[in-house]
Amino acid sequence: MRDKEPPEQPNRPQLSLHVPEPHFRPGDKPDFSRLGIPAAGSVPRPDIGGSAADTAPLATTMVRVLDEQHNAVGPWDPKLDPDTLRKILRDMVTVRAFDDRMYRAQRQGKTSFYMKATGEEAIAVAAAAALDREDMNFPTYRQQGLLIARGYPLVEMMCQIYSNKGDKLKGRQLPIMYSDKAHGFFTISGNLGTQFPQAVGWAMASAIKGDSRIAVGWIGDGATAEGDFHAGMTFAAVYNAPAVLVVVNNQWAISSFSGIAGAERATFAQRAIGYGIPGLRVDGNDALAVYAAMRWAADRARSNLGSTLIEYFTYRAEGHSTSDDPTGYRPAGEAKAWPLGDPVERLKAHLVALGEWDDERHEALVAECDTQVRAAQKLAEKHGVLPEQGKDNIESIFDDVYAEVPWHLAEQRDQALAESGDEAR
Amino acid sequence: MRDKEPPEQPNRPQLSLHVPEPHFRPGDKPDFSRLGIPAAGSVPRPDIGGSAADTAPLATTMVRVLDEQHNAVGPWDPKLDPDTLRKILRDMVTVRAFDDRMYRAQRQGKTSFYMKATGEEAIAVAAAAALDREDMNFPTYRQQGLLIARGYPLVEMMCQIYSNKGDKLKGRQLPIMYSDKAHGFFTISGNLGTQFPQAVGWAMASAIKGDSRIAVGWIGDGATAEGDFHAGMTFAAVYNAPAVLVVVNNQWAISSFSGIAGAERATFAQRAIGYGIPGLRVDGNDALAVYAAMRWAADRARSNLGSTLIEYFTYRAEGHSTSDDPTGYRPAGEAKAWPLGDPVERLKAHLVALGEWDDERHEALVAECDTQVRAAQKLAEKHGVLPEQGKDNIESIFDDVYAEVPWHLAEQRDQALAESGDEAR
Amino acid sequence: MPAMNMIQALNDAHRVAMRGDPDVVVLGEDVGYFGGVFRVTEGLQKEFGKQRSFDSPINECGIVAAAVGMAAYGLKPVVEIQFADYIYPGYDQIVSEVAKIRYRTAGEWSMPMVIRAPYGGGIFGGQTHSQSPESLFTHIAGLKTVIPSTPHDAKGLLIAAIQDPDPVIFFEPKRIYNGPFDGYHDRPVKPWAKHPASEVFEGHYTVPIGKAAIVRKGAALTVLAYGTMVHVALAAVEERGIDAEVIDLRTLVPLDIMAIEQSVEKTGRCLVVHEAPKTSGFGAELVSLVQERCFYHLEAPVVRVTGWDTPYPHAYEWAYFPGPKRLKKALEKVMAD
Amino acid sequence: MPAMNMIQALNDAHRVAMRGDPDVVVLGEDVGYFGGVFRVTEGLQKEFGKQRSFDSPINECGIVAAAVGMAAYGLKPVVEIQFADYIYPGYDQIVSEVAKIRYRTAGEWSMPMVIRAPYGGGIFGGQTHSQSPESLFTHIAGLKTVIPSTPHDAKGLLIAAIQDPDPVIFFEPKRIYNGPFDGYHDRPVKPWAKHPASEVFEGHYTVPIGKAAIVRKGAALTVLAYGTMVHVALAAVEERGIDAEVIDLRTLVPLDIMAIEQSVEKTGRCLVVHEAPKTSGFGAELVSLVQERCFYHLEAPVVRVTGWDTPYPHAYEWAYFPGPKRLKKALEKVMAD
Ligand SMILES: Cc1ncc(C[n+]2csc(CCOP(=O)(O)OP(=O)(O)O)c2C)c(N)n1
Ligand SMILES: Cc1ncc(C[n+]2csc(CCOP(=O)(O)OP(=O)(O)O)c2C)c(N)n1
Ligand SMILES: [Mg+2]
Ligand SMILES: [Mg+2]
Repeated sequence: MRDKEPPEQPNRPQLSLHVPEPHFRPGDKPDFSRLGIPAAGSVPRPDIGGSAADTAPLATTMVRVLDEQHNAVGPWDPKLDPDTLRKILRDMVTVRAFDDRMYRAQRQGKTSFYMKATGEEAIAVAAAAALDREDMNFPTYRQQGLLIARGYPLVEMMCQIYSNKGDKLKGRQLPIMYSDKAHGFFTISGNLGTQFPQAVGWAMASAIKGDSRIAVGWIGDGATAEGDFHAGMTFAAVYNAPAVLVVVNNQWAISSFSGIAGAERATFAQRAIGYGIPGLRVDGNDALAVYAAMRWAADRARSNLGSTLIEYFTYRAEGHSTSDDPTGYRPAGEAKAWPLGDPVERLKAHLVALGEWDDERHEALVAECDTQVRAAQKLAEKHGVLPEQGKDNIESIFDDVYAEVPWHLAEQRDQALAESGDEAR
Repeated sequence: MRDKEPPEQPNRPQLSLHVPEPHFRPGDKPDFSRLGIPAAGSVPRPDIGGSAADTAPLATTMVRVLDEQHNAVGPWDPKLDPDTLRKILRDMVTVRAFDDRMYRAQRQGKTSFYMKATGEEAIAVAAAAALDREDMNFPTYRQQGLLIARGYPLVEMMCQIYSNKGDKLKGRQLPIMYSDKAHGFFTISGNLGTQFPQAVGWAMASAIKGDSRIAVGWIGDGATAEGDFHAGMTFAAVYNAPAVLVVVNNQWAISSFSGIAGAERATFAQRAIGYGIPGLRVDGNDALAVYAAMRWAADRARSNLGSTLIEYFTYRAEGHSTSDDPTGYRPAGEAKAWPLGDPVERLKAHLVALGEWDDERHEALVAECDTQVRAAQKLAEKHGVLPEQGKDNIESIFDDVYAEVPWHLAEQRDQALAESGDEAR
Repeated sequence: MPAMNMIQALNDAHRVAMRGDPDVVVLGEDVGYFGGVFRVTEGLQKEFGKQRSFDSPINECGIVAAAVGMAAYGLKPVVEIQFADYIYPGYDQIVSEVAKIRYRTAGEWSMPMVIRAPYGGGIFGGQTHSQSPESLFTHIAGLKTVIPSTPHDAKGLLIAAIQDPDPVIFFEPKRIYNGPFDGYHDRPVKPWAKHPASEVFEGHYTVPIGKAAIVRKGAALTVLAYGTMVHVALAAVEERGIDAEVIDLRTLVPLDIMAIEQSVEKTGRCLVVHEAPKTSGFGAELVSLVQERCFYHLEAPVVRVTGWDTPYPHAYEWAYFPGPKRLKKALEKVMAD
Repeated sequence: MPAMNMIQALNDAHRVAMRGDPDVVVLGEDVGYFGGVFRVTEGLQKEFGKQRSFDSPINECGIVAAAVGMAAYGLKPVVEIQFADYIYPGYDQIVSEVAKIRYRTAGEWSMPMVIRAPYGGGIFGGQTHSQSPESLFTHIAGLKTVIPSTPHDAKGLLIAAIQDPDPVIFFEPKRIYNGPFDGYHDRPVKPWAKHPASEVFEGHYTVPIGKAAIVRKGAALTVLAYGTMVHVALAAVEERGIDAEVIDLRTLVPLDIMAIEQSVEKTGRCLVVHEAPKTSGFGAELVSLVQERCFYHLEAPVVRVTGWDTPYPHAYEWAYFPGPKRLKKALEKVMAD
């Protein structure tokens, strides 16, 4: 036990615990002017052959390409052709339409859970555009954009969300915990952070085999606090692994803001410098900046120059999940006040500024994506929705625990079948 | 399964895995000229009120006070009076004599295990001198110098090493896993790294209570790879905890060198900057530099300015433990070649240069410490050595699992007593 | 006496403990301003301030390690692990440190702390919001493991756990946070208000750690259960009209062996029930103790009713959960043998 | 046929597996240039190069996570955890990832890997070099748990584990690395050379996972053991001159239930032996299975002989370790009842 009275030390100041507090709570008027966002194009683009130290300045500022007039400016401009830009725009709009429909589906009781990526669509979508099709992602639950950008069927995603007959995961996983090897998308874990060092392990394997494919490890700002983050960074640094490590900093975990993950004292990109790994801090709502940074890091990794950590700075515009109501811990209007804007609107405005897009075409695109999502939903629901599931194929519960069903699971399977009153095999 | 043949990508370079390798292996001639050690006194001493960024330059160089002529120079000179210097010297000599005797005791079969701190004596000893007596340490197994500097009885330490009747830990812990609350020394864990975030928790508690005591968390270079290191750094950064976090970089884990912990790409002090915590890299064989850095960090913490990470750069001159023979993985002569010298010799030479010491007095001191250690050993061995232990007080095995002995342990205790054929209670 | 659900009762237990002892502090993910994802710590920061109830980084290792340091200092930390499924990153700190520090220091340091975590299934939480990992803690000497099944016990046991000189793993059956559950998922949820055990004394009281509760007296067989399964078992017993004695263990370690022995010696038959997978679940320890200590009273083998030896399959929740059907079959078996 | 100790046999198993399959890679603390603190991986880096056998940072979470990524890529990682006592920082990756990935992806991804760790006491290693944590893994669906007791089995089981499509936790009884141990710590150590099971076939062979070995035929009672305790049990049985049937389980999950049932149905009596603490140890599962499946054949309660429910006390190693005295007392009890 502590001697209840701390020792008398007259000339010692009393210590006190600092507990980080977000700038605004419900009722406050959000004001992001403190952010000091650098002008687009103002940040240099170092050579990929350089050292971590070369990127130190980039870890505290922000790589931005789209300026206030919606033009792409500066050394980070990836100079993408209009078709590529339109493809990115379409994928972002699809993600938003998909999120919207599936959120409603959950509210309608068709499934148990859903998580949107609203306001963060540029990150997964533009990153996917910058990667090779064969590169492997170790995502979190907010990178549905990777699957959509790589053309994974929406119906497949929805069947997983409904845990229905069409779900290739056999109804075993929580909604949105997708997995698809063919689309370079590793199975999402419910346990935060685990995928981050796994990505480094995959990259190490690729290097061991003399392959040319790289791995991308994704993690949220809150989850960077987990030990897995340190494991991933340490292994990446030690073995110079061909990986891109991405922190999606949407400034919120569930109810706790990024200050509770250490963001009051340093950016997440700065963590990288401490490991001797280059770190880039990037405007995550600027699709061109997202693309350019991922391309820079991917080229480094593929050239056997090692890992890069990218912090995509964005804002989680909606609740953490369908189980969360953010008005309980932050101002309702905060999303509106967010200065880096809406990634869809910003890319749209850029295409318009290029003379490659206009409002009618955009409305048509939005309508088209919405129709496409609704059509997929109809198809998916043909396979059923969650409340009806779990009644047949009971025996499937016991498959895939091991490659073969051992005796004790076989016995339990028979018991379960007897219970379900369906002896039929 | 992976498509056994990686996809054909003609214009892609083949990746390969980098596995760090120490500069010298058995048979090589060690040469440390690459180190580029800065001159003593050449490194600035920032104000403790400054930011982590202010210390960034200090994280890649080395704070050194004792110059080639054995004078204390530069802004980090703590200007200690001769008596304090002689006390530090005496404690270092005592640690060395103690290690020497206990190492032999293990070799003589009097105990199961021992770990020396040869070449690292300045670190724990001078750090202890810079701390308040009430500050709490969360040490590793190589900080016996903390106990000796704070006057913990050598006999107590030896009784623990012998797990004998005099061992206050009742023979339950591996040798050298000391614990003593009264001397501000938290129980050493066999599991690496665990104590590091615990120190931060203790510091948080001190802050919560408006106390003025600070905590010091110790960890080795190899163990910085553990997730606990990240937990400690993250909590320290988030809550601005009044803690000093120390990495003792003796360049070796067991057989693996610090490159396997990431030291090829960044110093351990640099890790701190990535968290927004000041980081100092310090010549760990320079007792004055060790003292000055700890004093600077302790003053910061006590002034509620938060945590500091100190990397004490040193060299593990002997084997990892009595179970290890380093000639299996590094050149036999490497310790001799180590350019930062012997911390005892360096402090001795400084005192001599000050005209406060000479060879006769030093020889007398060495003899005196040796006599003191031998006398303590005699006393300790009166309580027995390990091979004779574990035969009586069998019932004590079942104490302290819980505050009170529950029924199932009481039953097992009776069983154990019956077994040992000693029903006597 | 106010009627409370389990969340309110646990919240009240925190307040009583924190009012009574300035050394009690609460930390965990989202427990501060927001009051926890299940709202168990709601309002604590408002009443006791940010220095005594605050959010932690998402690092279960760090949460437990911080608690170790705080307990070493002399505080009594109460930490929340958001779901039992997320306790594993803190497992080393719990097993190697929290559980062993009193022992390895011969009592020089102790680790009074409570590690709370909602556990168990029945909420469509899928593989990582449904687990019952209690036997991974009952195997660890130095830990006490407590699992309440009613608001009254939840408050009394949590206060007892906070006052306990040793570390307590406190698993909360989240399926019954808001109301008891008889295992019929398709029936409307009953609120706690209708249940006698929702009557929670005001202020300070404790339910002793290490004492089971006989929630139904009977002579035909003994049912050993805890958490949500207490209510499922009671319902099944009533339905089958068997004169079973149902024991709510409430504490798994140290176990109330007397209550178990007395009952089984009377009934000669025993059923052991839990949600966790069967192999090496806590039921295995219960079966072993009963057959070791009551062998000559047993008229039939002790039977285990448990979850399957698979991860928790989202859509198949009700084929996985040990519900009325599984229980009734088992009751018949034990009685028939 | 060369006589090998267990370390040599395990080293040989690595070589055979690595020669036969270029996708087998080895990583862990000190396993590369130095060849491991117990020298099990000695010379692998020399023969197979640094890309296939290398040191890892001291981070068990990272070691397992890297193995997960490598297995996802298509490699077959064999990782060494330096002591079983240090596996806990990797526990989340093992329980939440390694064990569940095949299941949660319906077989799209699998996790062929071996996680090796020396375990058990008898070497004066104190609290953190003596633990037997097997039951913390047998409870986890998706993992196989294997424990050899001889050089011959160690090589055959390790090759089988490396070839297995599923993750295998492979615990090595370090007390018998260099020679069998009858439990008499004060007698000189016998080398393996004198033991028939030190005869190890050259080249490739496997010992099937999931099959136990009857190491002593008998009719009076059945002794279930694994690892070091197989040898301690055999010695005690011989000393007591009891006609016991001694079964070396070799694999804990999936268990060879047939071998156990057949033996107990024959003998009607059963003794379960392990070094791990009693409460919720794997012995509890064994006792439960035996009484569930052989109840009407049992003439006496199944008895457990185990370590105590305390941490492993350094100086009291031989009062903690379940040695000859504890075994003989238990043998007498089972036969007397
Ligand atoms: C190991 C673990 N601890 C806690 C949780 C509960 N949890 C799920 S999401 C979440 C917040 C994560 O925030 P962040 O990493 O920023 O990702 P975001 O949701 O913002 O994309 C928490 C605490 C978990 N899933 N796993
Ligand atoms: C969690 C854990 N993993 C592995 C070990 C085994 N081990 C003991 S000491 C050691 C090396 C530690 O090196 P370092 O941290 O540099 O400390 P040093 O011995 O050099 O002081 C290792 C790997 C351990 N004790 N705990
Ligand atoms: Mg976030
Ligand atoms: Mg070291």
